[in-house]
Amino acid sequence: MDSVTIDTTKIKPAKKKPETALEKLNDTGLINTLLAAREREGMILFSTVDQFINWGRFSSLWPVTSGLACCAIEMMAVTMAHHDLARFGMEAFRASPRQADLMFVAGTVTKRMAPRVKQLYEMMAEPKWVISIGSCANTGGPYIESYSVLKGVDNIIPVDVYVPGCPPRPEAWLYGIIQLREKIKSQGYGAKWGLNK
Amino acid sequence: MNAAEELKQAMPAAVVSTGMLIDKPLAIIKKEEILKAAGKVKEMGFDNLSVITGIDYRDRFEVIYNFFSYKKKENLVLKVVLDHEAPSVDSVASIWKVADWLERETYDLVGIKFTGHPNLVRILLPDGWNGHPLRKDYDMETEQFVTMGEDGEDIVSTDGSNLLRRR
Amino acid sequence: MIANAYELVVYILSAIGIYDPINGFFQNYGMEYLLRIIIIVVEIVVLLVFVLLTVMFLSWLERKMFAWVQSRYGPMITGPHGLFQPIADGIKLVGKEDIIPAGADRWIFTLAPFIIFVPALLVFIPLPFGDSLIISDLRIGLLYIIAISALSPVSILLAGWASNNKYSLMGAMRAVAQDISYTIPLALAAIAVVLYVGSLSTVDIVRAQEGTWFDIIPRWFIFVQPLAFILFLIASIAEMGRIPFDFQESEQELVAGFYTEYSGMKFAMYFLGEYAHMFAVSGVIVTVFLGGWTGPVLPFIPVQITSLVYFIIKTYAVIFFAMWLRDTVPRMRIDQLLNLGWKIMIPLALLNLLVTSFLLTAGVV
Amino acid sequence: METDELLLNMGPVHPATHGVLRFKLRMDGEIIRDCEIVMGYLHRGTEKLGEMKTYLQFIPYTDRLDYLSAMPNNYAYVKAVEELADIEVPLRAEYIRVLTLELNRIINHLVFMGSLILDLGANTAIMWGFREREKALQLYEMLCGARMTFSYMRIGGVREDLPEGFIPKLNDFIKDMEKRIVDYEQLINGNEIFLLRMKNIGVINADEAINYGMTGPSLRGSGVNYDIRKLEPYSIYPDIDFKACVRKECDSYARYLVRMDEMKESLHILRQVADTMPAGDIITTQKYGIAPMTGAPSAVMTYFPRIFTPPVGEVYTRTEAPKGELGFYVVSDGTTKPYRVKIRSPSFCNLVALPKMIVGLKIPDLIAAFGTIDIVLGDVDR
Amino acid sequence: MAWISKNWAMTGIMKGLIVTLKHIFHIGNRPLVTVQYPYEKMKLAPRFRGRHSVDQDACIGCGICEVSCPNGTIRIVKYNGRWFPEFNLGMCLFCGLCVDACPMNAIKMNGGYELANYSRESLVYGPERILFKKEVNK
Repeated sequence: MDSVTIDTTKIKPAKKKPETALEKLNDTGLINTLLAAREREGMILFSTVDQFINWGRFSSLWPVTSGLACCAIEMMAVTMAHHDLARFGMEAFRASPRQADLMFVAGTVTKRMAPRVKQLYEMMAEPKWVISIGSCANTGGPYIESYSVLKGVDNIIPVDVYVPGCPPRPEAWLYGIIQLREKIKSQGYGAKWGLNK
Repeated sequence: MNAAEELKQAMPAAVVSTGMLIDKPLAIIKKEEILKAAGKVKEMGFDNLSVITGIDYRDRFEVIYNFFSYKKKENLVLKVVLDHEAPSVDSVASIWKVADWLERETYDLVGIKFTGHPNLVRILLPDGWNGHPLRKDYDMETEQFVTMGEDGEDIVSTDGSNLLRRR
Repeated sequence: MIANAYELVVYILSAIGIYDPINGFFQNYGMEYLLRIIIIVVEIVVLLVFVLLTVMFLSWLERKMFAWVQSRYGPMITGPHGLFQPIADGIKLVGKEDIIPAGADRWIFTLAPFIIFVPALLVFIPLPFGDSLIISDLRIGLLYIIAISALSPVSILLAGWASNNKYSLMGAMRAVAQDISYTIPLALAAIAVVLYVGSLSTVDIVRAQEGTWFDIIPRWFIFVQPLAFILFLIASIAEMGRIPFDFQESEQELVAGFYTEYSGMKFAMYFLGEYAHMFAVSGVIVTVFLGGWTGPVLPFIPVQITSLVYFIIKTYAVIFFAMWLRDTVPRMRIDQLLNLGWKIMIPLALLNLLVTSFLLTAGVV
Repeated sequence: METDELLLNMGPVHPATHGVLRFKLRMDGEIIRDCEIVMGYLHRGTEKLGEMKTYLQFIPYTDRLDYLSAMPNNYAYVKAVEELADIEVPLRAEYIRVLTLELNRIINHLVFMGSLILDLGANTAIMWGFREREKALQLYEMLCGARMTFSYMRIGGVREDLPEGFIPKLNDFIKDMEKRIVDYEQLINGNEIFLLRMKNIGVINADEAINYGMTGPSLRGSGVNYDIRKLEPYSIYPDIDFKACVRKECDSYARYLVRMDEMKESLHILRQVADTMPAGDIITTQKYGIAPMTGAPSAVMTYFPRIFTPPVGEVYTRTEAPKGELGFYVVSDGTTKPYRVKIRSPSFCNLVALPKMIVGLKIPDLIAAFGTIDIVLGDVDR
Repeated sequence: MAWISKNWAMTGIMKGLIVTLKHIFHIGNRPLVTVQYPYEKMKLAPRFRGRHSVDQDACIGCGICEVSCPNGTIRIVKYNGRWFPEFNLGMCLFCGLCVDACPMNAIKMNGGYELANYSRESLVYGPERILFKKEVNK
């Protein structure tokens, strides 16, 4: 009886999907990013360029300075010494939306503020991302029964990552940012411009 | 003798009754006399107007003025009772500058008109908002949306189609 | 005596014995100028790369310094200690959408960033990085530098005007007023040195600072002209547009000042121009007052290398000071700044000039 | 020379407006001729929600009014309800309350200092301010499990007792803080550019300030010696040694200095409270309605019923919040929900005086003066 | 400009420069304080109010938490034949009133704060994600 031999060298170990925040973050370094490009299907060159550009994008997300309410204070706390958003290269808060890539919707979006938030989002240059922070921005939260509060910011602008909390503590915030980095990593070049679809 | 009774002695025609609001002297003033009474109160040394607010009691409105005197360290509360149909009362913005905004806020949220106010427009809600939210009969069901006009002014409508995103 | 970088290259090439064959090859075709052009182009490319790398490093250093003052780390995750951060920023900015606002003047709006970027590079031409490490030793070097850096208000005004935004316009107006009122004390303070040296050439100015007094104090002009140095330093920081004089941007007042409407690559050009300008101005301060490339001569190491090292150390010291100052002080108000410029610095600079010329005429120094 | 007036809109999204406030400025060049304040971009209808929630459920909403100093908001509300229902609070609970209130005053003033200096263009002070704030927040997290929105006060007491090791940590914080304040003062107080920006800017004299309804540190910067903790003592403040910090200069710098002094004064209070913390209950044992459950899991549940109905009546209570006089006007109709809650917020009334302060000055002065009256938009718009 | 004649030495700025310099070189107990999340994590207080978890055995599905919640975050749903609360963390206030109100002391708020996700629906934490079983040590 012939025994079936299995060539163990040909079996690729299944790449473990990163789960904890630390694994996700380690997975988004420049070297890791370029290595991961090999595993992507399609043309090696283009997917490498994709990965390289994505690496640039998620490594330098510049947020726009727009605090709305309570969560804006935690936004300041994230930037400050103890948590230090600058480690991700994100301390360059741009006051002008033209130069920003990322919008934190940090706080209650009232009916009166909603068109301004929408306008601010539209003023930002592509590619752009939105993180909705806190219960108020996610769903209306504490003020869901109020007459003057919008029930979730995703009613007016597309949201990439939701961070629950009221307000979320800075680590939760940083975790939200790591989630966004994960998301950008998996995007192809031009996905934000609709070229790939 | 507390400040409310002092006021009653000085202006017996204006004060309907006096009492206490927990620990603060309270005087109920006739609606027409509020401006005069306020002037008198200021003369009595009540230099700080803490708060103006209106309360909807379904059959009547009450407007409440809270005063504090930094010199005498005393409190005084004035109350005016208004009818429910067309509540209006004289403005005291000429005496206390802070009353300007407090009255605008009361107008905005409770819907009490202050005659003689220099600039009685809405302060917290946008112009054109339908109804006064702190009234008991305010319609909480219909949602009102705000959009922006050409010059950045607010336009209120119940139709949010150009603001809301289709999902 | 090697005068500039071209001659240095020629010297090195002949030392290893390949200059004559190459030159001969070009001479056969009667195109000696072609070799000259090639060498100069290589020089310029090297300079450009050097400036770009410096700019990247400076933007990283600035963020790190800023962080250290504030008890935090600064960029850490992008590369070792965040060193790749500027690269990532660059990649991202190149890929950003380029927005031209609807009400903007398209041509001027597009042109303005180039007008700030090109002068920031041109300033480096007469700047001596080291002994004989200079692109061209212009005889009017200092004048050229001051004149070229005075071009930046033009760009800022164009940008502010073309953006069709009130904040941009106000930022531009402020920047122009500030630049004009601070170029004058800058020039006047420099003239005192020029009188002392008797030449506008940057190389001559550095050479005049060689040597020491009593074998210990270097003969730098900071000790000869302390008042001029302080005036020049303040005026330079104002020229760089950094806190406490950063009115062109002044985030808390004017959102982002004159480049409020710029995005993507055009914004990156302002970004690069700003840091290149900062490096250039620091280099000029070092050249004029801090002895340029001079320093103790070490054995066995070519003087070109040691001088380059000295120059860079000194320049970074000045940059360190500018960053350190930025971390410490708040911003002045624009009218206070103009008062300071016109009512205090210009009279002081004139007085300094008067005293210097009097002493020189009397032959005291 | 005849020049056109420039209309400039600052906000609602602008780096220096501390949130979503909008200034409509009529400018003559760089000089402000007229300033109109447009607000309401954060109007969340808290007062209406107060009528829809029970007395207990409204406590988390008070956190979100002035989110920089949530504890005084909590306290002002529960104090109003306690006065309305005539509830005695145990001594230990009062001590814990004062401890948290004063800690919150420090936090508030740290953020004030930082954001003021940030508005003036220097970035370092805010980082240092938040560095110490973070330490205080860790204390709060030990105490009540949240960083900003504490919802710690309960009607008749506090939610939880001090955890183990809280007082030593607090003492560490006080010691550390004293050193840091010296750093701040070295960095800021003598800085010539800072003085240039702050002195004789935003001047408002005492009579005007009172007439415009300013309260709290902003008023004390105008030389009015007044502090509700002194004038109408509440809680355990009569037993504590402290003084109201007053400055006479009436300008932005005076208002800044008052707050810096208050921080030191709060540290002084904190030290006294920590040293003399009595033992006892943390929530009132007065019965209201139903009998306490036996073997209930938490102290709050044991002593205080969920359904709380104060008697019919109305009350106005004022307290000294870090930003000024914070008053709650609560009307009860004898049901489980308040009939009307009116919030007299300090920021709203302090803001009235801003146009008066800055007409004739320039935009940077507007920002400096605006920074020194220390408002929070959640408190203005409610 | 009387100001400059009084302050020509700029002592205040010098003092400020010295303080910042001390910070740059960490002189005198002025260390870097950053906690590098996620490489290192701050120690959470035991009382920290994060994600809810419900004791599987203790919960009786009475609905008192639903009533006591200020804004209707909690819904009682059926799961494995029993009634359990379901938390919509997208709108939760994290105020802790449900913890206080629970008669069986079944609701806990643990230190889970890493909750960020890509969609609004995923923020609804049903019984399958919040239930836990108390381990009995024998």
